[in-house]
Amino acid sequence: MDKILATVVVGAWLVTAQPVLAEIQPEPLGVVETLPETYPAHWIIVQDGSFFHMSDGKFMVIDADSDEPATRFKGMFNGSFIPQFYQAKSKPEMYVAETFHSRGNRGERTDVLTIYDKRTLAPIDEVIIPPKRASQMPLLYSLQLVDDESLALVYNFTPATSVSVIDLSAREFVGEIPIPGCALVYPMGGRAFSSLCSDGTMLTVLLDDNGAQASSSRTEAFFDVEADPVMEKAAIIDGIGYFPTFMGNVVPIDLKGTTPSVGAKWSLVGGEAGGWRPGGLQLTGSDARGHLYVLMHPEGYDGSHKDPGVEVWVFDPDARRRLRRLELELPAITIGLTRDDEPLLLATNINLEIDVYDANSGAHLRTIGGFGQETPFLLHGSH
Amino acid sequence: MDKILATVVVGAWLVTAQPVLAEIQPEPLGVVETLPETYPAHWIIVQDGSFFHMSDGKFMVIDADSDEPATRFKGMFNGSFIPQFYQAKSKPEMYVAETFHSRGNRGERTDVLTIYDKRTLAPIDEVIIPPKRASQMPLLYSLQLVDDESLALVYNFTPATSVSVIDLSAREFVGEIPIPGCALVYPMGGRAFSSLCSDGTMLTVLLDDNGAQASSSRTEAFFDVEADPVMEKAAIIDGIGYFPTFMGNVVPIDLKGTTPSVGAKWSLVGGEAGGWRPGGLQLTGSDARGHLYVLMHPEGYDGSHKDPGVEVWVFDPDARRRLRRLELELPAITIGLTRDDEPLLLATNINLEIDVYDANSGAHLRTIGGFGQETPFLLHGSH
Amino acid sequence: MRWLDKKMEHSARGLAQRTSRRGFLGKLAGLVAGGAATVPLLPVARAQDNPFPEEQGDPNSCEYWRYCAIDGFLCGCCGGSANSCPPGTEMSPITWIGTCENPVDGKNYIVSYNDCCGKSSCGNCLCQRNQGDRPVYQPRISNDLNWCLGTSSNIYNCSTAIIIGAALDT
Amino acid sequence: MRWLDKKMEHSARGLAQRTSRRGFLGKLAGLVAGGAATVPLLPVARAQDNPFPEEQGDPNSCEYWRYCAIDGFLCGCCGGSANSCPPGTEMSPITWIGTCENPVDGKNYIVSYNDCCGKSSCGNCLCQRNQGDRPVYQPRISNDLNWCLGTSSNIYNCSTAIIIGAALDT
Repeated sequence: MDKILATVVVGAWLVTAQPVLAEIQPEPLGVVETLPETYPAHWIIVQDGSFFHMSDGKFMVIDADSDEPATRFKGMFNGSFIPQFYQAKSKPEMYVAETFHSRGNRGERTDVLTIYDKRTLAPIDEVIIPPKRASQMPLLYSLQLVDDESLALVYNFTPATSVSVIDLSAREFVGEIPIPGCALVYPMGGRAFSSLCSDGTMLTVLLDDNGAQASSSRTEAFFDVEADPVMEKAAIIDGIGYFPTFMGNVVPIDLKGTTPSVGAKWSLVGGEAGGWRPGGLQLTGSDARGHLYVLMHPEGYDGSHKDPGVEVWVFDPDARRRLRRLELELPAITIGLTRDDEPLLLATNINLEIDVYDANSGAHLRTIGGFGQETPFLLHGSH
Repeated sequence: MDKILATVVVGAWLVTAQPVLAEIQPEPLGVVETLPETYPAHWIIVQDGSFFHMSDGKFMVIDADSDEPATRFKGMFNGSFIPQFYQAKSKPEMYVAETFHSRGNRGERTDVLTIYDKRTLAPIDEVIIPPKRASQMPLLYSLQLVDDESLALVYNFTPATSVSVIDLSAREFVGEIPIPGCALVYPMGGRAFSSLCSDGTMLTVLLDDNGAQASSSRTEAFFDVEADPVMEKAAIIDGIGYFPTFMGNVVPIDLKGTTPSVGAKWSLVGGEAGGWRPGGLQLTGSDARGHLYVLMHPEGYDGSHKDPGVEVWVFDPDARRRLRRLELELPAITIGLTRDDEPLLLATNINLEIDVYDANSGAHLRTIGGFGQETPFLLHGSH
Repeated sequence: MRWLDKKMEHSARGLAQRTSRRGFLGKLAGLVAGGAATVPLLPVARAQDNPFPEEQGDPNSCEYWRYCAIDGFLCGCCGGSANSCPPGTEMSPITWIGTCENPVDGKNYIVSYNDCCGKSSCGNCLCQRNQGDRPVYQPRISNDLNWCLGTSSNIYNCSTAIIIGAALDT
Repeated sequence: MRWLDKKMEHSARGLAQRTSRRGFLGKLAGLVAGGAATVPLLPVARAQDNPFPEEQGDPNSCEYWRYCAIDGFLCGCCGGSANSCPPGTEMSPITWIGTCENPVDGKNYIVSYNDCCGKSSCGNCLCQRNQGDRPVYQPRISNDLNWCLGTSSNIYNCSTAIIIGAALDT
């Protein structure tokens, strides 16, 4: 359609254009590239919050194996006002929870869950949700899918906290679940989610067939919000959430069922001297082997929990054992990993470029910058 | 209202906040600064097109006399998708013609003329206009006011060209005037405007009391679109538009009445060797004395008409005489001047900072950068 | 954008030393603090009969004592001040709170970091410090949240630091 | 933003010499061109029986012959190519036209700079060259216009350079 129209109209222009044309085969007009349904394992999705232009955030698909600045950029899609992002594993869809105002930075607010096709990077549908979406620095557990990716859950903060439930097959908002005193959405087995609460407990909500609340439960308090609060920036490995704490411990919580089971806290630091603590924006990750990656910095203090990390420590979480320490070329604020068996460790460094490492050897492979990135807050391995 | 609400609600928070409060006088909440109705003569308005985030353009009010990075920034307001801007002289209002889409970068398009109060930098009203506003690099003559600033005229390009007429007292769109083969809006005396046409003529449209077309006329062709086209980036001094040409001439056109009178072309370069030509984004300006400023570069060639200039030449346009040459610290893409008798010459340099010069002596006074500017395409002296 | 880049280089140096006491965005803001430091540090002392505490330092520097738990653009660099919003913005009625020590009197004060809303990011004097900051499940002391709530627009422009009380038992 | 800054420094040098043959945005893009030049210049020659002209050079460099009158982000650096749009964008049906000389055969060709639309600025390989460019009163040869017209969104992402004919009498 476009191509036909294009040819016609350009033809019309050329009637009046100088100089006139000789007969050669014109190149086709209207060609638009597409991407594979399953991305190569080392393609990554860079989530740029565009902190200086929040209404124009970007997600950029980048080939992290490539050293060619031009061709490693595979495409982009937008996300408005520090959006939340989720990449489906069971279908070629990506979800962006975003906020618009009718006049850009003013006017009526509309929140939507936008559904993208991974092959075209084009929005294929949207679901309008209550204009309550949490507006905050990007966190993985602000938008999650549960029940075999049939339900999307969006965390709301007004400052009353709740969760919007979206039926993805029906493409409709089906309800809002209040979670007073609690925050965020951690996916559970089945139609359930959990949230972290200010009293040191975890709230779990079980949803009925209509996406309304069937029941809810609370764990005992399992952390001290004053002495050693858990961080919300967990890594979930085989259904077990690993929650680092400010003081360098980790709390494993089994989320596989419909009620969480809190395991015993263990130390990431062990006997290591130097005041090492976890810190950063997204400071945990995991690989296909089920290893846990944590961004660490020395000389921790009250307030260092978002400081850049200078090493990534890799753990076998079952054995509660540190496997290796990866020293970073530059301090990093965020890490991510690719999904394969020879994973890349991705790190947003303090120049806001992406450092790419061999996650096994720790070797620094390349630095990816200059692709229009501004504030790449989160790094997602692709599916 | 806000202040009351603020106090109340913060109070509520503090009930649960640790540690508890001792009795001191809290600072007031909800205070918002305001600006004078008439800005000091050396305050400027920097029009940042935000070329990398076009939907989030900014206009920044800056004290160009100040060397204090923090306090010279007086405030900002937004403009969406390479907006057009006009600052009223007869009332404390500013106008922004801008474009929105219902979903940021997609969805239904809405164009509006937003009316700002200079004292609050807040929008006081908007007029929805046809979604045809010319989307192009910022040009001064895309939005103009005529008839004692009672009518606003917005240039449209779809690619059919027309002008939207807005009645500013009624705050309503009153009609659209087609200007086939012509472009832009040059204000005439009374309820009239002119446009430059691709055949080398100027079209003039006289508006009736309802803002509809009463009559129109065309000048003879006064420039050769191939050999020496006029630039659209004119300076209007006392009702006379000075249009530079690609080859370094200038065509004066008297716009004071309701039909333009084209004067004799004269040379900006005279006998000067070196291939000097006018060039840049906004390459002309004027001061209160009625002197004409033109941004110039040497070694001109086909395509250099937007290259940065390395000197600003100042002319007495009545005497057709060059008064001085001002050498710039850094090449510049855009110039502007303040309104007073000791004017500042403002120049957006090729680092996209603002160089401030004494327009009389040419002395470089300071460089203003680091105020969040990204692509400051136009520089406006304030009123 | 040049200034941000400079700040990044600055932050890289600062981080390499691993001695800073500020977060990465704060480090980015370091250069602006430096820039503003070309402004002599003006004592902001007040008369004794005035109920407000005495202060000193540069209110447009990220190092200023009030900003111990701030995260955002300092409104003093955006057309407002440490305790007022820039023209045309709207101050959020509720926000997060920090407890900061005033070096002049050694006392701790409760600082309310009310955001100014309705225009896009000011872009100046980006500053992040996280003393006492906690995750978003403790919102009243979490600086990761955009507090442009209860305002006509959700859009964030800059952050103030308003003293609303003195802290006891510190 | 770092890369833009580098390009600015680059442009400053380039301009100081006053010898460049490209506009200021093009100069900004110089460094990206330089970056892409780490890519070896791949001949894009085609079989003789092919009606397309032979070409050589780096299609992602601002210096590439097709870009003699372009102004914008090169789609080849944005997920598209010199003659295709990035995923999820829409190519504008009408646009501006340049006449560029192909150094391989010394012939002039008509190049259609169709914009790709519907996503915000790609941000990569910003390139401006103004050979034959004219003011907006001659729109078909003016690169100051956003040609995302007749598309579902007006928003500009990047620009292509599509050969639609050979120019006679040049």
